[in-house]
Amino acid sequence: MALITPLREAVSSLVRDGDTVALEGFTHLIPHAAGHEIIRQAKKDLTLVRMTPDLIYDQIIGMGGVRKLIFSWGGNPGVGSLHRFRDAVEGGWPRRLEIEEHSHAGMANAYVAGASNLPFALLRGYTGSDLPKVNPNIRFVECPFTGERLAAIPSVRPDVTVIHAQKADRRGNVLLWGILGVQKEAVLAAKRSIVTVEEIVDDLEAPPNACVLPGWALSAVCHEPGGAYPSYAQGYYERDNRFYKDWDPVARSRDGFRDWMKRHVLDTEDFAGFRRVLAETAGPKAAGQEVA
Amino acid sequence: MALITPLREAVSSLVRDGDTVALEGFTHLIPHAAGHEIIRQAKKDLTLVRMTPDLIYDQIIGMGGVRKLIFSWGGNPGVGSLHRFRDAVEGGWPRRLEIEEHSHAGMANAYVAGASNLPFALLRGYTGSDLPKVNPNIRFVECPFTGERLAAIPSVRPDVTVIHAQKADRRGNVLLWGILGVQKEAVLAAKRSIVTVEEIVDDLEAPPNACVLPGWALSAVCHEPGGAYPSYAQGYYERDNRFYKDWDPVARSRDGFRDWMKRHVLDTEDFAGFRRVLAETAGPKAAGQEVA
Amino acid sequence: MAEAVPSSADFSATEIMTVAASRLLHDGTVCFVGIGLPSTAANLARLTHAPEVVLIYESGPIGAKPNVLPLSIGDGDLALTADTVVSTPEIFRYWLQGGRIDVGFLGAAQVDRFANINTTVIGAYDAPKVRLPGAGGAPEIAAQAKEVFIVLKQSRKAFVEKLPFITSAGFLDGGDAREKAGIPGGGPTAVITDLGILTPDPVTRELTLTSIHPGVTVEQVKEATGWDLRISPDLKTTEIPDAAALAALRDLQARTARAHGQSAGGEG
Amino acid sequence: MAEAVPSSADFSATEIMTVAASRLLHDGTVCFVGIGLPSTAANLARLTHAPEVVLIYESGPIGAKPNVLPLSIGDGDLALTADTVVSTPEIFRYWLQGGRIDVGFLGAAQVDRFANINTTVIGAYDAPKVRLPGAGGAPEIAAQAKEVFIVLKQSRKAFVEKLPFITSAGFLDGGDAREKAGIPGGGPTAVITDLGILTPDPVTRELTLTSIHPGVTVEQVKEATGWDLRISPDLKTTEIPDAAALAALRDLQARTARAHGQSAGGEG
Repeated sequence: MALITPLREAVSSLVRDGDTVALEGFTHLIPHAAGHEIIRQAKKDLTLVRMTPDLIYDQIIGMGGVRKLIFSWGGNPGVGSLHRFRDAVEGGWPRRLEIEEHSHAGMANAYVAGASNLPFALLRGYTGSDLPKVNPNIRFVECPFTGERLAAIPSVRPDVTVIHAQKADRRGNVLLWGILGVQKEAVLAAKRSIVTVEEIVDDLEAPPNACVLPGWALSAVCHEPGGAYPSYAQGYYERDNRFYKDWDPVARSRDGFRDWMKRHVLDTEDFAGFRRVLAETAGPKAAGQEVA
Repeated sequence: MALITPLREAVSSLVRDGDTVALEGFTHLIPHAAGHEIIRQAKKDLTLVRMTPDLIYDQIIGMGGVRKLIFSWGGNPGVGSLHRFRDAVEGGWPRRLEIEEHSHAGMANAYVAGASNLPFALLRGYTGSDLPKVNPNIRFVECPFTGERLAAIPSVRPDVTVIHAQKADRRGNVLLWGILGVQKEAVLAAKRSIVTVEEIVDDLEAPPNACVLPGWALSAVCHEPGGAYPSYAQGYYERDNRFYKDWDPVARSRDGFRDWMKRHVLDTEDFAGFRRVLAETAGPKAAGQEVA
Repeated sequence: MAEAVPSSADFSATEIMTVAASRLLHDGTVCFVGIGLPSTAANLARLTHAPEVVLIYESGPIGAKPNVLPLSIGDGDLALTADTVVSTPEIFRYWLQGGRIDVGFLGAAQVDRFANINTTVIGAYDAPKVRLPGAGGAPEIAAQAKEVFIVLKQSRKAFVEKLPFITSAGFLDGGDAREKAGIPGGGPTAVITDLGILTPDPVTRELTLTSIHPGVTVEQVKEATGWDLRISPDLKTTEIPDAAALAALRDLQARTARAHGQSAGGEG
Repeated sequence: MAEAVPSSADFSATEIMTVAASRLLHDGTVCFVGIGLPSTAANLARLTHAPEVVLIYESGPIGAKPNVLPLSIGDGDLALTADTVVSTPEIFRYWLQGGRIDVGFLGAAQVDRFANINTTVIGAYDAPKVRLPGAGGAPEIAAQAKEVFIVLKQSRKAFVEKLPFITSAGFLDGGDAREKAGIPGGGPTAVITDLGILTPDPVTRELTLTSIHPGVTVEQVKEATGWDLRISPDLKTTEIPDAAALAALRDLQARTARAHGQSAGGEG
């Protein structure tokens, strides 16, 4: 049964050094608040998993908490590179980042296989690509009926998955809607799970066949309004494009990045504190306070 | 692109003798009208597929149109046996029925694999069951990472899938809701598809992330209000339990069955005609006219 | 102040079977529910001592709270009262195979000494005497739920020495045969009948009569069993259904009869 | 009655590239859309000559009809305007792998002579000079769509003799190498750049300049290509963007800039 609990406690008790952690979100509902809390608590030696690592992964990687990244597309959407990710891969700073690289189809199927308690995912994939040459976890199996050759990759089974959603009820049942990405699969593939939500309501008012995660299948639900900022939460607030653009110069320099992280994340108490400091340093619009 | 077309034409052009046909519906939204039309048009040598064959399959089998049945549970829900199905299996009447028998998990996965254009489905299944001894299409493969033994069964790829849904818009986009069963997968696994609907509307008013099948992915959409009778269509009408109970004595005798089918199906023009005759023979309540 | 002690005349054999089965379900348990007797017992538990039990049906409802008993595994009331309704493939893939089910609650046409289940065929598979409905969801429920309860009426026809067909595995040949076959779930922990409760011996896994319903004799139970039934030296008498549970069961069945005009149930 | 003939001064190189790419999309086509230039071209087609084009984005929207260009592959406007929004696994499993995509519309960091795509790395994989974002959906889009359009600006850095890494297959080593590798889709049929349109030779599958944008010289195109580019003996001049298409494109970009304050786009 999901406990409705403060984010700090959820991260403290559920994310452990050395864990494999997936913070998922496909552009929409990216769990930034939870990512910051992982940084504040200085979780170490993590293996991060995500189809589309973006700014929050750039931050966790840049702070040195990550040993390995399993992913399929890493960039700053609409802007360009993830400079901290690139520096870790190209320059080994602040530590060498091991990568295991897939295609989106591979990752999406690996989450499905994980949620289904299968040891591997089966797909038509990677044909003609060099990815199997650099990733020994891309193998091939034969169909026992037709003899066809199909790709096989290990399931993703995170120790913890973290997502953000629109709402939860008081029993911890969670509703998300709009762009769903792989969040449901990522949660069900994981041993433990944390869901931050925009609001906690008496009744989810979920449409029939909506994407609802029952509270009993989750470990913790945390009330973090605005917790997907600077990404968006459909029905609540828009993405703050300026933050994404402003991130590029911040992340280009190691020192600039460290200074920014200290001021905005390490020296703030929580995500609300981060938003307040951001409003001071970048102006209230950049902190997204007009919409959140 | 789905053509909005009369059911008679859709069945005539899309269902062919010798086809593998899935009429799916998991208690809810069972395409009875389309099944009757297949019987009226005397389609032959069909391989029928369905997780839960019930009355409409009993009728098609009893009329001799079926060579083989691929299924996982065959019964009259809430009542008992399917006597025509049993007579075909136990007594070879009106012809010997070949069966390929799975579990629900196997069938559901086989539809998913079909919709995913995979040649086989992978599952943890059939362990300790005698089903693999009698079904050579249940095989086992080894995980290339862990060495675990997993069940493999061929994908279901029907020539035609037929389902019933609540509504379609004028472009042939279809919305279904409530108990969804395997209908989406069955449609997407098939080469051709027919969807009968309760109503055709200007705007589906589908909730976000609802189960919508786009018109361009379907072959034909047919307006058949009440077409799931005697099963139910959530939001439109309840199941007619009396019909299910009344079916038992009808189906027990070969002659009684043939007479009933002649009067109610072969000698009627269409499903509306069937409903009219049924109202005469069984009383208006049994024909479900108070709810449809 | 002395209340009348209820006697076996106050409830039917089916009622004590249903109440006894329902008592085994704990509050908060995640239960994969078969239609018919299992569904009645599971809903009775929800309406009495286990309001937080989570009922999952193979047709897709998760957290169903039906007001009347479903006639079939896919009734509309299951969908309308559930926390969410997913597709049938998702139920089998993410929820059952995903390892999220505490209790699989099954019916059966026949069981054997080691709690294996037959719902496929009487006679030879290729030349059946009676063709039964088939497997449905049971093989994987029996294999993957953390534990399994089986509920069915006891008779020589139903409790047989050797099944003509094992549809769903109990303990196979007994002992550690189930574990050796690589079956993940814990297997049947109770077979609840109209005469008593049978539980597997912890070592041999042979079904043993461990509780007998009041008013039933050991001879009657042995008579209704197709093998030489082991009787526990510690044989208990099943607790009599309390008045509240009986009232709840009868209310539920009355509501169901009014809604459907019948009370049986099946897959489909 | 003589109208002024539009000249190359009336539109930018990016504009003719975008309009030329959009023209290749036919009405009713089911198109799997990459973000950035492909998304601009596909939406322009939808807003002009192909109102029934079906746009599918890997984040889940099917039949998206965004009013402004998405900045990322998962913008809210895609979800709100779509016929339905499914999960990302479903997009890749039922819709792309399911064989339902007519055209995969991709961008690229680099392409080679046989229209293979690199979006992974410049330099060695284990010691990268530039680490690019990676594969995203492209390997399976390139493999499984019935045909593929690639749109990118032409330069020696982008059009290279040999890719350091093949992320997504075009025709591999040319000839029937793609078919021999068992890749189901038809592969790239056009590479649309700011200088012209390259199409694969029907036999050797080598990219050949078959259309050159007005005002561009063959020498310029060769100069911007990292191998000795084949020029079609039948070389055509790309049709000039008509006024309606240009107006629609500029309107779309102005709306987008107003909505987002920028116009680039990426996955994520």
